[in-house]
Amino acid sequence: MVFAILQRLGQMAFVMFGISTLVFLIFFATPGSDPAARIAGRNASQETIAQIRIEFGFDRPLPVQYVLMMKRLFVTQDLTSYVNRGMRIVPQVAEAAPVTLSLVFGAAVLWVLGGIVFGVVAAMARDTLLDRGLMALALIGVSMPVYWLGEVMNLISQSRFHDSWAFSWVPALGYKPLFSDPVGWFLTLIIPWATLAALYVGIYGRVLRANLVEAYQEDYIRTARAKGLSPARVMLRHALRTSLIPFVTMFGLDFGALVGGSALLTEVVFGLNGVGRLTYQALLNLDLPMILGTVMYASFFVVLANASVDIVYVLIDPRVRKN
Amino acid sequence: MQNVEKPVLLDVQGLTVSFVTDGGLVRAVDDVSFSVREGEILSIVGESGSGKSVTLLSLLGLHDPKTTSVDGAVAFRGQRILELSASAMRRIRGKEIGLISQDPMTALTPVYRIGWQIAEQIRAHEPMSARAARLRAIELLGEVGFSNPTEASERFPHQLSGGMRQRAVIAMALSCRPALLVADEPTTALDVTVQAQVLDLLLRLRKDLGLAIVLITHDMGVVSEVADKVAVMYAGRIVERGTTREIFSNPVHPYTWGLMASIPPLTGERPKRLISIGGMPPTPGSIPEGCGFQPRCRFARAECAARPPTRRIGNQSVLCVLDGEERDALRKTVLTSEEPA
Amino acid sequence: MSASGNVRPLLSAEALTKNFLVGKTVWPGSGRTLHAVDEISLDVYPGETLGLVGESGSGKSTLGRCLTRLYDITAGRLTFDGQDISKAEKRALTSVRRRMQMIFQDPSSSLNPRRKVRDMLGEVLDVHDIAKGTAIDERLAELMEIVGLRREYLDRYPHEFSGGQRQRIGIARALAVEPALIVADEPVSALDVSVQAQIVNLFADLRQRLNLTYVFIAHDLAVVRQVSSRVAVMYLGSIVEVGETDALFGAPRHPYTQALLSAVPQPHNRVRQGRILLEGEIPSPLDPPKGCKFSTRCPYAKPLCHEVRPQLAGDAGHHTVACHFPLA
Amino acid sequence: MESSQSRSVRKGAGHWQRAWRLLKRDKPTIAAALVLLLMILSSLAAPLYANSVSATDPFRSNLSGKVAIDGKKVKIMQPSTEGLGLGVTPIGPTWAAQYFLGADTQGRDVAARLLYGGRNSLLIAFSATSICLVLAALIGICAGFFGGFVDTVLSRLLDILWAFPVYLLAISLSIVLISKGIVLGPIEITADSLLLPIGIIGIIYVPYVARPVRGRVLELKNSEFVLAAIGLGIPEWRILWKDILPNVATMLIVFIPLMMALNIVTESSLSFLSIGVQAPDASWGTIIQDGQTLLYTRPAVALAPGIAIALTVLSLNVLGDSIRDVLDPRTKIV
Amino acid sequence: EDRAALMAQHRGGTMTLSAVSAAGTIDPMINYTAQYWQVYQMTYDGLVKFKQAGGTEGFKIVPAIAEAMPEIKNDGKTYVFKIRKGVMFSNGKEVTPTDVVASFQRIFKVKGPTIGSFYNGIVGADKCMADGDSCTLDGGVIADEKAGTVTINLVAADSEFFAKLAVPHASIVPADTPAKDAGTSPVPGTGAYMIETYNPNEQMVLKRNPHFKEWSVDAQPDGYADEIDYKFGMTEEAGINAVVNGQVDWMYDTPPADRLPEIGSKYANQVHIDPLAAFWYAPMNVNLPPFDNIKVRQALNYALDRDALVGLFGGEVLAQPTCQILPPDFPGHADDCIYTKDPGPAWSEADMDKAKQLVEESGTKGQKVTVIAEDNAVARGIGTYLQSVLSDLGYDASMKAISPNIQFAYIQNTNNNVQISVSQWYMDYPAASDFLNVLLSCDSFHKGSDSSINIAGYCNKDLDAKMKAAMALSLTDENAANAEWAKIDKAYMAEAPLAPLFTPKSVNFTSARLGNYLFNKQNRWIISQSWVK
Ligand SMILES: Nc1ncnc2c1ncn2[C@@H]1O[C@H](COP(=O)(O)OP(=O)(O)OP(=O)(O)O)[C@@H](O)[C@H]1O
Ligand SMILES: Nc1ncnc2c1ncn2[C@@H]1O[C@H](COP(=O)(O)OP(=O)(O)OP(=O)(O)O)[C@@H](O)[C@H]1O
Ligand SMILES: [Mg+2]
Ligand SMILES: [Mg+2]
Repeated sequence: MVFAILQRLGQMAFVMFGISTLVFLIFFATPGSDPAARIAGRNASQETIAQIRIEFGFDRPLPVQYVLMMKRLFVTQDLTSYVNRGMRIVPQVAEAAPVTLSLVFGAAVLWVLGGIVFGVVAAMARDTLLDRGLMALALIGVSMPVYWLGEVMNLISQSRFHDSWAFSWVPALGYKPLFSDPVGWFLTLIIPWATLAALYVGIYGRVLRANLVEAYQEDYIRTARAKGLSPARVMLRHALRTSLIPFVTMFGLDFGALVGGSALLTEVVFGLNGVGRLTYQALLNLDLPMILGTVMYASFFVVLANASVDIVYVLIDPRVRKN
Repeated sequence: MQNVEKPVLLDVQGLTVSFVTDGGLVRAVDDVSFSVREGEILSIVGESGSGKSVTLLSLLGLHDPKTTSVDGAVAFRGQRILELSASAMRRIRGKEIGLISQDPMTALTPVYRIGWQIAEQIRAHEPMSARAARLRAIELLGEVGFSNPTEASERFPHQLSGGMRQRAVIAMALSCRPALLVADEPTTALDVTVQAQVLDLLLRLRKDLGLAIVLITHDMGVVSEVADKVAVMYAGRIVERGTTREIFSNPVHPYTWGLMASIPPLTGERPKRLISIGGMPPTPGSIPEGCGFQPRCRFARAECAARPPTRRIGNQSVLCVLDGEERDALRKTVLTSEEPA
Repeated sequence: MSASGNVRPLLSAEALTKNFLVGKTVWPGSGRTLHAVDEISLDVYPGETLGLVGESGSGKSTLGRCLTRLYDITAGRLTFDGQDISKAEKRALTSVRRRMQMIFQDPSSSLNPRRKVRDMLGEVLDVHDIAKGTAIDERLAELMEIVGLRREYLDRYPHEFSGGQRQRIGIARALAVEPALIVADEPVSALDVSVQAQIVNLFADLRQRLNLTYVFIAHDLAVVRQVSSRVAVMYLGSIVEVGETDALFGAPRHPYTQALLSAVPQPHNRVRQGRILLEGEIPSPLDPPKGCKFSTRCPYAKPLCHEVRPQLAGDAGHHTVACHFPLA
Repeated sequence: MESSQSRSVRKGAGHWQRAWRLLKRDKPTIAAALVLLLMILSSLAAPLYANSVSATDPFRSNLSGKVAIDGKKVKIMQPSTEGLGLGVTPIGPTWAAQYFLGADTQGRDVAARLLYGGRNSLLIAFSATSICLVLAALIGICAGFFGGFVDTVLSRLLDILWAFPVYLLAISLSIVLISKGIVLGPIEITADSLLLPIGIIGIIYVPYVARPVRGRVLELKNSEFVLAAIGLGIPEWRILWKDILPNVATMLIVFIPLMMALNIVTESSLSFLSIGVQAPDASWGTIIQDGQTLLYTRPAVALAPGIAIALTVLSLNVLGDSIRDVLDPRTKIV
Repeated sequence: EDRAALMAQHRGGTMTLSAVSAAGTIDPMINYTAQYWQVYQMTYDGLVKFKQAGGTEGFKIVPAIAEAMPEIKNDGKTYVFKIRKGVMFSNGKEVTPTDVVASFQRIFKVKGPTIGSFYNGIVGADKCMADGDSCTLDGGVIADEKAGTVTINLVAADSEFFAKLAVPHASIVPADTPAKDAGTSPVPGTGAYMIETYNPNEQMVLKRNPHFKEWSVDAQPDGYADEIDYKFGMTEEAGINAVVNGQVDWMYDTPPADRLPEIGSKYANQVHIDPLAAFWYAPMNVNLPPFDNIKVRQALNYALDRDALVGLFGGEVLAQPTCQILPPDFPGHADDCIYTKDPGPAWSEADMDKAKQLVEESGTKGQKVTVIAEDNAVARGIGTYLQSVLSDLGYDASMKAISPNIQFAYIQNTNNNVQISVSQWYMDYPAASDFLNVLLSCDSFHKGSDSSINIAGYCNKDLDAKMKAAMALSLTDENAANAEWAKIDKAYMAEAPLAPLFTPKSVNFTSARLGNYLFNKQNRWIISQSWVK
């Protein structure tokens, strides 16, 4: 058990190490990213830049810089941004995490439910017009860039129809904390949730449909039908349940990546100060400490999500369970 | 066997099942008729691919209506069940007619405990609390011979051995005390000791509950041990039908002869070679007009090109042109001599 | 035909063991060991047919796969034609594989549904340099003929065949490499009697024509009796009795063999006498009984049976049994 | 037995003939193929449209140009006349040959750009999708088939890829490549080389596909027919190629339309970061980006490429589904 | 008084401001962004300050922490400031001469970006620049606690010295302020407001300084709102929507182009357009082909349709075509345009024929040219347009847009071999030298450095000398100096190291409830002087 946890942690460390070195190398290979010049400010004198370079250790060999930065990120946790100077990375990420989690959790609920409804209905109406229609709809969702859809949603809800009854409830963009303002939290997030989910509903619905259709060939489905169960029950309790396994794999990947900050465009469009927006800002500014911070956080979640998928497997598929 | 003639439970007349396939319409079951009385065991034997499973599944309306056409009349307790609405059919499935499907390994949903799966069927047909249904399920598992049914009900299918799974499937099929059980090769995957347990169980249920059974099997030993009546299928048709005793002691169709002859003996002298039917079984879609067995039949003649007549000998009926003494003479040659090279 | 001391066995297993780790979850070390094959020693002599019977789940298939080295062996020694192959690597096995083949229990799942018969069989010939170019076609036709299939069936997909035909394709594929030994895992259990008879005859013919040696796994005792020269009975991962066919069928010495034989339903013979119904379930291979594995269900079990595991004993090569109190 | 010659003609009638025969019968498939063909043809015909129909150069800014609409000369970039007179709005859809879909912020004909953009988008998306599927198949198959250490390493590499901020790489590459290209053997990659977006996009979604592939391979690896092949002494690479790959391939087909959609959209982000399609060249993605800045006044600019993407993906989807069905020898098509 | 009445009526409430993103450190001595300089007006004061008033009045420098403007002594090399009594920091302490000296030292200790350009003229600055930590400015800035004065000695007279003291980098902060970048922790100041919290990812909250008493209406007037929340994270589109919906009172960023017609017509009275001392320009690298050829640089200047460029920025209301460096209404500006069809005071039309002819003469046709622009809608548009014009001129032109923060550093570094780029310059303080000297002097050019604001890499010793002279002259004769600057401007334009594009105007879009909008030429909208009640 201890060994197993250590092994997982080791893998996590491997992933984090891999990503951080890549990020580090890419950063220093990029022209125009000289952090000293950035910190010194617009039109700073050469002397100032030179002093800053020494003070911040940018003159040291890359491995040393790497170790120091990792130490400041993980051990002393006082790593600060190059751009928003004095802004500590760790607390910022910690503060942004609930926003991203709120966004992704809500969207995940929507897209999982939506994906299931899409997949199930399409599979039940297999090869009919309804099936084709639903699958077309799903793909349209996939074809819409999320930043575009988000902007359109804003156009509708914040501008064109903001004063109509349909959207007058939509609050200003931005995040409201769940615990201090649950209603506000919910209202501000509805539209971002829907926007983010639109993409994934399509993907999940399609994949689920394919799995359901396959599951329907299985013997146990025939048994279930021979038991006199209603088609809905056969579908939901028997076919769906066994089809969820690939669904869960994908969910692990997506959820991990999104919680890790992949929802950046959604967060930017809706003014949510989550990890994604942090990442976005950091990327635009080539803010190395912040990039490292968010990326480490993201890889943590990716690995964590994969580990959780393995555990969820055990829950939904007793075949891999201990006897 | 019953002394008193019980009422007919299932009556199948002219059942024909066709599949729409790549190469056009394929008739897998062709004008099949048989009937089962209450408490009777009918065994269907025959070549693999001859349409046994298809016949069974069409009784329950389990074919995909989009690719299958089912014609003929199937009367269950006098009710024409092929014409029933989907929901009425559902009330019969599992409740009146229980199905044991061919492969116990894959017949159970892998992600649910077997107790749950049995209870699910019970609750689909009877208003019952989940708890009560579970208790019933445990009771049923005990009935089919689990030594510790409570514990067994908590297991997942993959945690059971083949024999246990098959018994779980049987328990499930019996859960609503159906009047008819249709069993598709329920013991093929099992070894003889477990097979014996399962057969015992079926016989006991027949005795205790008056259960009628349609049993598909390849094992002639099983047939002779449990069946009251036998139907022999070949290439989508029932070529011979009769009581078990009649079929075993007085088979009249050349294909049945072949079947009987090819059974390896368990005692006595071991023959050098087993007798087998030469040639190849027809694939559906290429079944010859007229008698389906004709290309492999050693006694085929010109008349066989036409659809053979149905002959009756007592309770027995047979689809063959052969008749009378000629037939008996020919039979002797088959059942005693070896297959010619 | 029968085994005798001076003939070198073609295949010889010594204390062969195969364990599976089951219930393994994300946490390594979380699984439990399942002893599917538990220290089995067995010799197969050239030209013989060794029947292998036993309760389902007793480890017949697993043993078969270990013998052909489809599974890695957990422990024990396996020699084929004098060569120790228990730890052989892939490369070394390739030559062994040409001489030792397996026919699978389920003919449909052992054929790739997306490949034509010609493709599958031709590949085998090609890989082993048995035939090249047009010779392949010829050899394929020959193989099809041997197993009694039309040569134009070569261009069919597996799903276009009946069960018996599929089994023949499996046999043809095994024969393609011209092996000396074939391990056949329940090759006829899915077939109806007439097809079964064809296959059984086919096996007999092939044995004669090609001088093959078989390990024939089946649970239909009548078939086993028909094809085998010797029979081994398995129970819960162990061999409980081995003997020449007639000896074993005529006078079974292990209570389990006895029960097995008594349970066979026989045609023409509705009322069976003296059937021994075994009580209870087969124990889980995860924690087999301490003493004799059959002791939990044995009608003759004595205290000793629950404590000490009996070893195979008796007239080696003729009839041995693993029982403290063998039947007369 | 009948003569063996008579039917040996069947030998040639392979997989593909059968598939083609079946495909030809399916009306939606034909329709989808036609739509796709139309997309490809019309984008190939882009110069024709630009020269003869719209008669504008879709790659030249045309900020002070005028266009004749209903006989009147109208400014392409129309300054606002209301209120304070702020802002300049490009001309909207005209329903005429010129500026059919209106102009973009540089006064260029959107319809003509849409056609040109189709070339880049389709090329990038097709190539990237192929790369992605090939890589994913390769990695997924290796991880699944060889298991153990190989699996662990590959899986973690996929994790790295999945958690890696690809846009960082894109930003960095775009900057690195401005002044000089990267020389890789015989090819030199510059910032506007389409190889870059193709490569990057081709890689980033690999984990997404590779993981399910790995799962499928694990399943196949334990299947009896693979065991049988091992038993026959068939070399591993051959088993991979002949037994595993075809089964994985049908699974990959499901991903094609999804990947196409994702790739076209991703391409637009990369173009935005100056990797790949560069101004004044166009792709559907970059037109959407351009349209994004006109969303409130000229929504048609962003909508048109969106519809083009959706149509492509939809028809691919229909095609993909049919092809998958048809390639499975077990399917029977009505 | 009038102001008192208004104050009574409108005082109170919370004003909400919005920006796409925060602007970095909050340290007034380090931050060098227009975004926060605007905020610092109400939180910090220097010895002197630009007047907090609308219009050109804002260019006036008034005493702040100093009681009065000092006399010029020692040929403009020595200034004695008398420190105002009773001015309190937000931490409750009174401002003393020691604080002033410490503040000047701190500029060097925290290595402010302008120590090399603004404050290097103070005696002792050279030592401080070499080693910031031990900075004392000995003999440069001297406190006299008893007299309540601070004396500043310069190495040489500097006509712009007051302006340099009036910018936020010379803010007076408490002597005990840590001598390192304050980052996100607010530094106490003397303004009407103090920064209470600052989270660059969320918001900056400004509250009234509890120790504030209005000590100079010109330098630091009391504000109306009780609290000012400056939120970060909304996109421009979202910001506009929020202002329209009354959720936000003002947004910092320029409204996106496609919203301009809408707000200009529907919300005309909430839109405020004011001229800016700034220009957009395209620096051309005079050290790289083809722009090492003056004819090519001139050709591009002739070829640019500046009306089209104005259109890209939002139309003629928002920008004005220009072909000179100094913006209108700026010291030293004289209307003049040489790169137009009919050269005269103003640009009229592009002269494509002339441009093509020049290119032909230069023999550079067909060369590769890459335009580097910032990655935002306007700059992208301009870059694309430049690329299009260059193509028309016969070059193999392409355009690359890169992230704004990186682009600024990227185009400066000679290692990156940037040929031509799109850039802007907004003044720091109203002096011609802030454009001409900063952007084009030889001193502003540093090879291989990310900080080399002379992007064109143009170095003309003659003009450098002339600029030095003009700066010296402005000490004594402002007008003569301005005339000199006009000539320098023209001389530079003749050499065309850059192509001026247009002079932008500022567009401020405020909520319906916001009143008393005042635009200060130096620091733009005066936040504290608007009310929301
Ligand atoms: N869904 C279907 N579509 C097309 N053909 C089918 C379908 N189901 C069964 N068949 C064909 O119908 C024929 C009869 O099949 P069936 O399964 O009833 O045989 P069986 O007698 O049960 O054989 P076995 O003993 O092998 O189980 C077979 O040839 C089979 O290929
Ligand atoms: N891959 C595996 N992983 C774990 N357990 C296995 C595996 N294969 C077989 N077993 C277990 O090993 C034991 C022996 O199985 P095996 O398949 O060899 O039995 P068998 O005698 O062939 O049975 P049957 O007659 O049903 O084919 C069983 O308990 C089975 O559950
Ligand atoms: Mg069947
Ligand atoms: Mg087995």
